[in-house]
Amino acid sequence: MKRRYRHLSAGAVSVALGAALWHVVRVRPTPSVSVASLVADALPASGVSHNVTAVLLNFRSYDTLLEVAVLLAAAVVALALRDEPSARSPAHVMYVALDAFVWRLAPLLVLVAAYLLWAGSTRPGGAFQAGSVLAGAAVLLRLSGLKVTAVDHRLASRGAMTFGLVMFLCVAIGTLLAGQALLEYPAKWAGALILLIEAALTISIGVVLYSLFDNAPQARVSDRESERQRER
Amino acid sequence: MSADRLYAYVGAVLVALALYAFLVHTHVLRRLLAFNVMGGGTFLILVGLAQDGRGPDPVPQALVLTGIVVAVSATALAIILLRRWFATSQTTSLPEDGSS
Amino acid sequence: MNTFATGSGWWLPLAVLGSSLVPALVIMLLSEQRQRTRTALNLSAALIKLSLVAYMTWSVARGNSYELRFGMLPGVDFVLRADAMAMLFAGLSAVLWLFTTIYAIGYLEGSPNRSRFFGFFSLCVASTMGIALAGNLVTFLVFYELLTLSTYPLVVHRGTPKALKAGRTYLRYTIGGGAVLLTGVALLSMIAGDVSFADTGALVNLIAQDSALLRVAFWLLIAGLGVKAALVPLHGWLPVAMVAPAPVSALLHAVAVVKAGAFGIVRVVYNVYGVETAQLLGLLFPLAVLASTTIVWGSMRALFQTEIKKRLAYSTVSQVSYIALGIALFGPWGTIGGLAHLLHQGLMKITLFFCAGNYAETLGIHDIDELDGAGRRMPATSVAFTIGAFGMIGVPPLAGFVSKWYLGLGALEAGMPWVLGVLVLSSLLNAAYFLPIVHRLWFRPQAGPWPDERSFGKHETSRWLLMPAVATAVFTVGAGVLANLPYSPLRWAMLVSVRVYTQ
Amino acid sequence: MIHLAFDGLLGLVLVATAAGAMFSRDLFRGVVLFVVFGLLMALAWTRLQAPDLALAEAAIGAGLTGALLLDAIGHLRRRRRSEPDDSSVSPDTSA
Amino acid sequence: MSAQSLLPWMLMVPLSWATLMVLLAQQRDAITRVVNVVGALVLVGLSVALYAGVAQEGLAVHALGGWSAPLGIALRADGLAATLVVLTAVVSSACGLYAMTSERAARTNGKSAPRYFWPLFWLLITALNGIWLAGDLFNLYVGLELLGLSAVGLVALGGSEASLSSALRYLMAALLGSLAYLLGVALMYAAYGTLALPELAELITREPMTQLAIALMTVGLCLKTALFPLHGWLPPAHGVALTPVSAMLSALVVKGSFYILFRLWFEVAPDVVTPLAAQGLGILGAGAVLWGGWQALRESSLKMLVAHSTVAQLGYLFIFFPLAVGTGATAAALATQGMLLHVVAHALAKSAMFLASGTLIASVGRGGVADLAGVGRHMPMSLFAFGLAGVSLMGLPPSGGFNAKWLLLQSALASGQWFWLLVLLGGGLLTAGYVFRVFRESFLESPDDAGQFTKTPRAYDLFALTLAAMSVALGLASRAPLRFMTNGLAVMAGVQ
Repeated sequence: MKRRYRHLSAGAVSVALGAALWHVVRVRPTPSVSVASLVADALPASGVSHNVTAVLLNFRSYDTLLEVAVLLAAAVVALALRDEPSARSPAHVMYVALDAFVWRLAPLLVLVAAYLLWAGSTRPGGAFQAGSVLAGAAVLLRLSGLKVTAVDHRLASRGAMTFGLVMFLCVAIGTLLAGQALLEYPAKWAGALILLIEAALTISIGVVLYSLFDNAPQARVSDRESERQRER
Repeated sequence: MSADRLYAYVGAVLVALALYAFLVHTHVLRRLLAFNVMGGGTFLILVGLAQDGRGPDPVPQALVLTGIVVAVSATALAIILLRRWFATSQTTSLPEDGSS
Repeated sequence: MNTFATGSGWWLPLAVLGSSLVPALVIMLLSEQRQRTRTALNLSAALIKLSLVAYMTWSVARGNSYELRFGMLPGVDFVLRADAMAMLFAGLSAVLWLFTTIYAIGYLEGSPNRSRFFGFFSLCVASTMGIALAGNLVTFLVFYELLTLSTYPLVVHRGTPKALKAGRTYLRYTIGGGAVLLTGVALLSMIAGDVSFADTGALVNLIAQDSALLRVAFWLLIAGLGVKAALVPLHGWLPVAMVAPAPVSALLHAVAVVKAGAFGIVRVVYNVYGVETAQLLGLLFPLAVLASTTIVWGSMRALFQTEIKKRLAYSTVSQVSYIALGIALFGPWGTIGGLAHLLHQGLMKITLFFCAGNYAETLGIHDIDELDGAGRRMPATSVAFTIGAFGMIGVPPLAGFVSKWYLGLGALEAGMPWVLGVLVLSSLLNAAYFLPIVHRLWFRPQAGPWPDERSFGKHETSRWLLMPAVATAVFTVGAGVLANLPYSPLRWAMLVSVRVYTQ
Repeated sequence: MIHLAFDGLLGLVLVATAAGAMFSRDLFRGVVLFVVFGLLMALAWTRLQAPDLALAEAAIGAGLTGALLLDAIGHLRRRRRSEPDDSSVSPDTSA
Repeated sequence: MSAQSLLPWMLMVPLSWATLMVLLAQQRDAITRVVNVVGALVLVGLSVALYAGVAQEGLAVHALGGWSAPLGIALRADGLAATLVVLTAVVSSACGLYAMTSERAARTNGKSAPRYFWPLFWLLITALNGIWLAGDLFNLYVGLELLGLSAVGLVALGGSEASLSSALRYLMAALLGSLAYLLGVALMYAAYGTLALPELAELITREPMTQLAIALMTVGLCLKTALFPLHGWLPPAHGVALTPVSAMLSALVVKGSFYILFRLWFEVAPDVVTPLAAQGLGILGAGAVLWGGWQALRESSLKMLVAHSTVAQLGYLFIFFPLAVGTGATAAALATQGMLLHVVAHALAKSAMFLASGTLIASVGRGGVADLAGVGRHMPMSLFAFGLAGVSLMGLPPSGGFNAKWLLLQSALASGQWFWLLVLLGGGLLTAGYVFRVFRESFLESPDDAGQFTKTPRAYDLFALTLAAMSVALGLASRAPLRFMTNGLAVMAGVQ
């Protein structure tokens, strides 16, 4: 009875939302402001020639800074909830079939990542795409049973995770100390600084995204129980 | 009708469908699927409507890129919590909220 | 009017408040073992306060007034002001606090949680001072609620299930009353803005357009205040709260809680509405009826109590309403009677409670029928008790007689002769429930050993316990015999009553 | 016209895979469909002239999220002792 | 430094400290402690400087990257934002110091403290300051997500089964809420082509897409603010988290989404929202006040009781809407003042109450209200802090809570809406009921309880008492902070 009620009310809410959305998409007003044209006008001064990258790392770079912080928050929680080494089960053997394929694919993916990073300033691509490809390569290696370095509590791991943010912050605070607005790059250096940030972000995003996969708890139920008993 | 507008409609349908799924499922993974679909629909609406009749707009595209990264962070966080919780509780469905 | 306003002497009301607020905080932080420090703090604070209040009273009598004012929230000022009416209550509190402190130090010797007790005890007096000195309704409300909060830990002090249950009842009444009072104050503020207390009231200009709302606000205020003043049918908490330690009961009944309610009614009638405005709105007659009902009802119930403190409690219900009655009698005589009784009742009732506490602490006596022959064992205490009881009955020349005399005059002046009947009936009932106790004390032989006797050497009881009771008994006699001296309660009430009537 | 027809079809397939992903009885199949949905989204982004998003969606939306979900399912499946299958909802509407 | 140049530091400082704390996570206690204390001092100092700067110069705007809105993003600080920045610094510093003390106590007892608390702690502050100072709709979305994720992470750090399931529930609600908000952002961008709040405020008109956008954002934000009946996630999350985390969640985090809601309704879209919708929010708020209070009365665990109290107290914030939308200028101004004061007073009082409860529980060793018997004698200071905080929550004078309630009452009377008066009073009585329930248990004297209480660090009480005393002191001097907070708000335009 309760379930039916739940389904009915959920259905009603969803249908209402769908209808409302449908309606406003149909009668949408035309906005008077066009930020797109502002972007086009300011693009030459941004230090990059690809407009999406310009928005991400220059015009709205502050959004990106906070976004990196969001990623870091997730990574930190993952690290905090990571299994103790003793409780971790050995690497999977489930997807061994992928093995041969992966061995060839992984180096290729690293190359792709490098390309995407470099491409970002002039055409589609950039730190996020590059970083996620990097992470994807690591995940594939891991799934194929290979021992990829764990992203654990070591300083090296934490350093790699925060590398991008540290670089980003250095630039940000540097601009402030130079008397500029936050993340207001000097015109001459804009391109270089953006590339610097992106390169650092690529590594960190790759490491963080992989860590989110790698640090997902593996512990067996029985392990956890024995662990708890040990604690007592 | 432009392609942009069409994808906005698709986004609207996806959002509605995913909202229903989110509300009726209790299994956390299913809710995460619904969350990601809903995100996709929202992104389609954001880009589709903004570009409708005005050509490509880098601003919403950049926003969606941010949104995608945020979504994967949230999904990963949820999965980690779920797996840790599952290890002790043996369930994957959340206790009833009484709210949703 | 955002910053400190008004001329010199603004710090005096603040100092009076601080003289118990600061010790309250210090005492609470003191460790339980620092008994000497605590006692020294308590007594010196009480003495400092007494001298400050004495100075201010003297100065106010010469026509000065002190005011402290600052912006508390938009549209509302925090005002402390020492006017004649304020000093009436402040003086009473300062005097009785000194005695109660002495008494409490003796009473609680060796019992646990004394830091907490004396901390809240001081906070309670700070609230009382705040109530006395509040210069507008909102400030009054602030301290009125603070009083509720600071008395709760005192009521439940013993921590027994019975005490906690009494505390719960106490809270139900007072917090509920507080909410009603808040509504009334809020309503009045909406009608009239930030209402400062003025000698002849502040609302006379509003009678024409807002009379209905003014009436509603009045009864909300009276209902809120009536809880603490124990007006029937809002008196239920008072007898239950008897489980508290004796000094707390004394404080509750004579100075702090019931008096705060009564004083609030005084403020509302005289300084918010103005007694003439209240008369015009037809508010006084119902108030007189309410007060009379309470007087008779309380006395009737007292008659049937077998516990000493319970009987005293119902007696309080009855006696405090003399104050409300006096206020409701339009005309200076009634005012004088009511205000004088505010002071007289405090002196007499605190004497009675001190004595009741002495019987309980020294001999373990709680019930009336255990008192047989106690006069011989504890003569000084029993003399004090007898004075208090006779005062309550209204035997001349004691304090109670003076109040009743002026109340009677007021009743005639206000054209309500039936009130005389109430007074006579009440006095008869007073006699009926007090005389048997006095009889047992002096004229019945001791029946068996005392329930739980403690020895204090050659003294009948601890000096800390005896001295306050005797002192307040002396005051009770003095207030009656020397009623015409300057600064006597009666003269002060006369001083105030001159100011609250325009003609 | 051909473009619009393609877009329309892609839209339908998107909705269908999404529904399949969310409502299929079998969670594993749901996640596989979700990966398909992600790839189709990437296609949609190219149609919306957003190649950056296409790349990101393919790598993150479909790739990483898919991997995370699949791994989680594998984990939960293997660890669960008695499987009270969570076949909670509605008919299977996969494409 | 001018207020304008201070603005970005309010984010850079906590974000840098978050990064630093990730890097220092394995370091010895002493080092992290020193770094954290320095961070808290810097944060408080800068916040106060910002407050002073805004008080002197008025609205401060910082165009990030040197690009003015709508192309770029701006940080904006008016009196309200500056006040909240200070509030955040003060409350989180107290909670942080409390956490430090408890870490130290745990180490001395040979127990381990949760790792990675500090990065999340500083990220939470980053998110909060980001939200108070934001001038852009989408930026607010990222801020909300950062807030949600770090808050969920902090809840999960408890590590117990209960804290994990609560964190998951919290996360689900937070995700759904921010998606609804994001959908609204998408529609707003489609309708106006900009995301900058001041531009939107000028352009906005009442048409279907805007109305749907506002409605979606409102629902999403209400879910994140745990408005009844969407509050189910809050009590478990706030109730099971580590004590300082609970305090920050109840005091600050839920206010983040409410703050956005307020800005949206009264700064961006005052002509789009309707009195009917406001009445709806008010009724739900009333439901929260009564239901939350009732749940708190029946709750058997102390921290859960305090968490239910948060649900009830958040209800008061929503009673503000019907008093301020579609009523006269005076009523709206009074209601705004009351609501803002309540935000501040509740933040101080509730954090104090959580800290005090945590100390009591640490002393007793169990978390039930009934387990408190006899604690009154052993933990008088904690109980006193709890009581002071309770005074403000009950709305008894003198306290910030009373002043807030007074202003709301005046607004209800001025707008002739008597119904809300009853809710406000009833809520106060319920609050008194559950606060004194705790006292009743604590004052109970049992004969043989001397040995069962653990000694707790004295510093615990200091933090709780400080916060509680501030919430009370606010009651004596509300006028100046209120004038500062409301300065320049559109809803006050008719009065000042």
